[in-house]
Amino acid sequence: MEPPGLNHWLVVSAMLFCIGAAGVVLRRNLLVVLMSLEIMLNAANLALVAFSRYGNGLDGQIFVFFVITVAAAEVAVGLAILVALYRLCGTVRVSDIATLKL
Amino acid sequence: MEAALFHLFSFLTLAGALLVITRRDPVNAAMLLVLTFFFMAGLFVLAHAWFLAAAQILVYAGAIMVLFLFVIMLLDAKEETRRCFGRVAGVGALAVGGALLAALAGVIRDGRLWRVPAGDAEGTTAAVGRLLFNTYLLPFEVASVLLLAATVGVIVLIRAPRRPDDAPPSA
Amino acid sequence: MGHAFLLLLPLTAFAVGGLFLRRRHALAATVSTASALASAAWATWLAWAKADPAAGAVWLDAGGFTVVFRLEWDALARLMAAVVTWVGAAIHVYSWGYMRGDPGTGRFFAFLSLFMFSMLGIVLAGNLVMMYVFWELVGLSSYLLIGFWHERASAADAGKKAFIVNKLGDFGFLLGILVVWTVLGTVDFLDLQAAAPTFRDRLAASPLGFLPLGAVALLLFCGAVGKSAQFPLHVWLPDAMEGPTPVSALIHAATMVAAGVYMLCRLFFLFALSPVALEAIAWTGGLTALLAALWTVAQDDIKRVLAYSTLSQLGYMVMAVGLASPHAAMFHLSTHAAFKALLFLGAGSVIVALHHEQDLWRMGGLWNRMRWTSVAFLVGMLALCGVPFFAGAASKDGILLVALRENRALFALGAFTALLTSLYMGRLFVAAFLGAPRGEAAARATENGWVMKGPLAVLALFSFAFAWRGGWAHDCLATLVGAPMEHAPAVVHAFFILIPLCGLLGAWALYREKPTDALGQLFPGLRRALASKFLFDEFYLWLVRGVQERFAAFLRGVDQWGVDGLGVRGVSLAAFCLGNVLRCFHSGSLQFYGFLLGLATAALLIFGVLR
Amino acid sequence: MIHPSVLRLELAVVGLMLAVLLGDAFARKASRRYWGAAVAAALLALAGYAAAGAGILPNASARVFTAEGGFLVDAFALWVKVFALVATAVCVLLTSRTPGEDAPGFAEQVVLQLGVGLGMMVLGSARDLISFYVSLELMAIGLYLLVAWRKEDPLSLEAGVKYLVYGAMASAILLYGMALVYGAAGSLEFGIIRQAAATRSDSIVLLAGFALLLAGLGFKVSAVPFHWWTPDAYEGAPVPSMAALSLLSKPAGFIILARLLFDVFWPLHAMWQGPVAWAGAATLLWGGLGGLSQTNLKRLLAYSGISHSGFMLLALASPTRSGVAAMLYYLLAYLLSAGLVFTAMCGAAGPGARYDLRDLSGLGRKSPWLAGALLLGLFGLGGIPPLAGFFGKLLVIRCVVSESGWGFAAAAVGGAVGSLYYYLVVVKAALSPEENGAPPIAPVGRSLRALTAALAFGLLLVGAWPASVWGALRNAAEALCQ
Repeated sequence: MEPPGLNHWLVVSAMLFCIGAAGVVLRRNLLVVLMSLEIMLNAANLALVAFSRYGNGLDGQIFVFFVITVAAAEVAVGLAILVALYRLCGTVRVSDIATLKL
Repeated sequence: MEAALFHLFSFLTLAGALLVITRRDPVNAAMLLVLTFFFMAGLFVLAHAWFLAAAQILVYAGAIMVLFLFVIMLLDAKEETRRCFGRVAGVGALAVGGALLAALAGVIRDGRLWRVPAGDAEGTTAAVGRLLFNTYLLPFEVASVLLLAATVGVIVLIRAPRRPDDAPPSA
Repeated sequence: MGHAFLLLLPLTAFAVGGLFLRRRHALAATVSTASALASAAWATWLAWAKADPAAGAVWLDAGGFTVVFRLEWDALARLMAAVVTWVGAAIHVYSWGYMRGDPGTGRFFAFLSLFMFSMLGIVLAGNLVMMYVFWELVGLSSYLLIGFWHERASAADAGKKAFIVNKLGDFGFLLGILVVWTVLGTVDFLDLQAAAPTFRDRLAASPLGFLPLGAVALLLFCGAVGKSAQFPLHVWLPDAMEGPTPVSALIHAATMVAAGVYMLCRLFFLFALSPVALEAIAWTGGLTALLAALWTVAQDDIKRVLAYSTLSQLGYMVMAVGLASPHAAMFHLSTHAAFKALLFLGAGSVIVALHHEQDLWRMGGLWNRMRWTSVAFLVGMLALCGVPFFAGAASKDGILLVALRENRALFALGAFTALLTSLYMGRLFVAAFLGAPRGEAAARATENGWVMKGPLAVLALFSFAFAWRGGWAHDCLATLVGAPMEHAPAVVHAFFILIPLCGLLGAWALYREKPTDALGQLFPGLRRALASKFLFDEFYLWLVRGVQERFAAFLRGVDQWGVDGLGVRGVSLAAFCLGNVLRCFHSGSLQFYGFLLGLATAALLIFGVLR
Repeated sequence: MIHPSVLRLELAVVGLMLAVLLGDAFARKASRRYWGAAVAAALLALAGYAAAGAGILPNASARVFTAEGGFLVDAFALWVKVFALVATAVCVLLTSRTPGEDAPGFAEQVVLQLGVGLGMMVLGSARDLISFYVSLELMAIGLYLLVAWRKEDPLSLEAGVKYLVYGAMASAILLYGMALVYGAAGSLEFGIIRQAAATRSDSIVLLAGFALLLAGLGFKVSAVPFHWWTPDAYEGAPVPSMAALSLLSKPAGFIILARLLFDVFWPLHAMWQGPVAWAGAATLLWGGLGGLSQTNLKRLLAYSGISHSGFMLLALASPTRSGVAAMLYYLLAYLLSAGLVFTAMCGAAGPGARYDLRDLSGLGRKSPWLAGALLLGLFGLGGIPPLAGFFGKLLVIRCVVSESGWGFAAAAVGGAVGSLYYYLVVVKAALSPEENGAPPIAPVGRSLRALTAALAFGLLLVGAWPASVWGALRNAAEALCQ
């Protein structure tokens, strides 16, 4: 089998990105929405690693390291808000947080 | 061998991600997310990003997943009783995913990327560390401020009200 | 030298009054009035000395375009400054009496000073940007003053309406300024005047070449349409009468509404480039003059009669500019400022005496009870009607003469308007001052104090003085005009004398001793007694009631439903509808937002990058 | 190598953050009365120092690098730092009014605001994609928390969740764009990316990356069609956080947008000019029309903010230095006038207020001071001379007429009339007689008075005498467009 080229890597990352985006739109449970966001970020990570592999040096990998760090913080913040929301309203469903509108 | 592994890991990663967004039970979804990230670490290894593979497993599969599971337990999030998404949302998700995929696939097709040769960058811990603490030391420090801010904020947000008269009004 | 004091004096009064003296009414009034009087004196002195202003300072130097803060002090500015400061000073004094006891007096005088500052700014502005800045400021102070009694919903609404309608005109003005700026590369009046002959060619060569010259001129004219309340943006002025009467006198009769005319004269060299635009301006003015005069006859509120009459007179001025005769416009502006302010102050005096009764048909008999006011009002009325030896005669006849020479149709229109003018003014005077009192308040009215009588006297003097011997005013006019009065054949003069005479006599015949405006309920005794005049009466009645008033009602309907409804309100309604459609996208659903974000991104990639 | 002296302003802010944290741990409650004012004073002092050059820049055209070229200080970056410091000071002062300096979580809130300000300061100097990303996320994370800060209020939490999810999605898009740009240019450094944009302008991957970057930043500046979150987040957020959203986050978006458009992707300016102009016009109209029938002040201000974003986008769409300078002037005017409005809002109601327009009734009678601030701020936003908003709009429209075309100028004018209408609705509400149920207001404190006076003075000064700041803005614009 021929070794994979940069385009293969990118197709995988693009598909992962789209799955993540679809997940955000699809799911009612905010926890799963957060997970979908993680998938989107990881898709970008995969693209960075792929570009780094194909001749662009290590900078891309460093970038991924930073993204992982930031993503961890983002998840922590997101979960904290969800916990506070659950304490107050007893829900983490998207459809229950549509008071602000129009 | 490398090609086979690449296809295997890619398939598993994508399948895992698809299952994450379609499984009813949030606990299941979280476990599948761990698996997805695990396979992605495999892909990182294939890309010679050794350090990142390790970091991916440690941070994502380790720390973030534990956090997710912990919160799921804390919130007592039950399995969705019926479907986990509405029909309209399903169509919308398909539309968004499809449109984005079409756009990105178009970009990748027109980008003529298959001729790019692989480089020789080896993402060992030593190499990554050297780069990180020389060239990218400043963003590293900024990231530390970011973590500090996040920590401070999160603590305030989930700290239980101290006095009874601070208690939130029942919503 | 020292021209900036003209701006600094009222500005200081505003700052001091607005910041520190909101509660200390008497002091605020003193400061404000002192500043108005001082600037009147100072303006007179500067005009007398024909002093040149200092060179300007750079105001904004934004790469490619520079704006210099420069004050203009040519004959046009001198005349206008004199009008603004003197009428302003008289009205400041008068306000002492009118606003007595109002809890917002301090605020009132602060706003009045702000207005004086902005208005003088328009007059002294040396370039288009400065003029626009002060133009907007005038709009703002007018908004604040109309809505002065802001706790009354109608006043707040009227202020808002005036502001928004003015804004509509202003934005055309702004676009026009920007076109001129882009094409000629300067905004300074002197440079513009020097470059004006090349305007047509440079416009054609610029990226804006698709714009005809006339369109640019009409964009600039939009500003005057808004500020001078010309058809179809006239709708705000009658509502603006919600403000205190001195404000109506100062802003909505004498000065601010004249700013549009002043701007037209100031920029006349640009308008003169396009005969089409001039034609359009002349017809807009003429139409406004006629329609407003027709509407006036059906008004019962004393201030509204004067407001519509102001519209009509502004129409005259704009028509004069359109007939390529800015000096005639400026002359009428000056005289009109004096006698219309006088009329408003007289009306205000009546309103105060009658405890804020404004309905004409509940007045009557004031001639005996308020002699001073009545005489002053009579002088103003005669001036407005154009009776010889009063200020209005010379200026209005000047405009009509120009029209006679340039455009017969407009002359006929103007002459008919003049007839209507004297008719409605006669009606107002007969109803309010003559006959027997028709209301309790009218029966017990008493003359006001000297603070209010004094300014009336001064303005009444002005309404005379302009007519035959202006002295300094004539000098200014002479510089402005070249020849202050046009000579006309005796027949024409006779005709001009006949017009007000007919109108006044008609009003006298129609409205004398009538309890209400409803002439259908005329007492039968009159019929018998005046049998011989029956035909004439009937004819006039038929003319006025049957045709003219119905026509006026029809026009009023067109005004309310057509222009106000479909035009101004229609636009706002469409905006609201569209806004609500846009709002619907903000459904509050996070999933929907994510959906839109994803789709927008995909669309950006597909249409922006891949094509 | 990092030269700490180049980073002295940033280090000072970090020091301030730590000082507040430590102070919170050790100080007694009674000694906290003027914390907000003290922090704000320190920030303003720093801003003054920065405005004077901060000892970093020898002259206006100098460029000082550190951190292996990843951090640049030039006139533009310095101006950004001044702006960020002032805006942060405003937010901190507003915070010290709501919830109050002795409330639990006050110190942490200030720390987060300082973090957001720090993010903007670093962002102005970022010279590679990593610094760009990390500083942007520093701002974002702080703001997610600040929007959701009132954890006893379901609406605040809802707004926080919406802002976070939407923001994280947008930042994932932005990140994917960065990855593509990195792949196409082969480097993370702005200088090399610029070269790549000049030599390989036909690279689809580069263009796609650029487009995704624009989409991600479109979220930050709430440009149509990426603006959906704005009204919801504004309405739910507490007022100081709302101020941080519009005085820090949005300007930061515009700053980095200007950096990308006029520096990094300048070689592609023929390609971005049209789309940016269209987005600007659409944003302007959306904001101008959408707010017409709003009855909630916060939501209305969100639409107003969208409309202002449209103006600034239109300024950027004219690819000249005057365009950048006009945008910077507009930002300054926006900071001053919106700051005044937020100040008045903080003074006019307690922390839990919903800010329905009806609640404002009687404000003119209850507190002329606050009503005056509100009036001045709204007129500033509406572009009434001689307030700064006027020249902002005039300069932008002037650029639009000469660069983007007539239709865009007409759109700008139309949007401005629409938004002016709803400002007047607010003014009318504030001046109308008091209705039943309007909340009582606490006396206006000294710090709030000082803030109002300072902002009003700035608004008048910058508006009546634009030459007072124009030189600095032009230097900044020239530093950017080299």
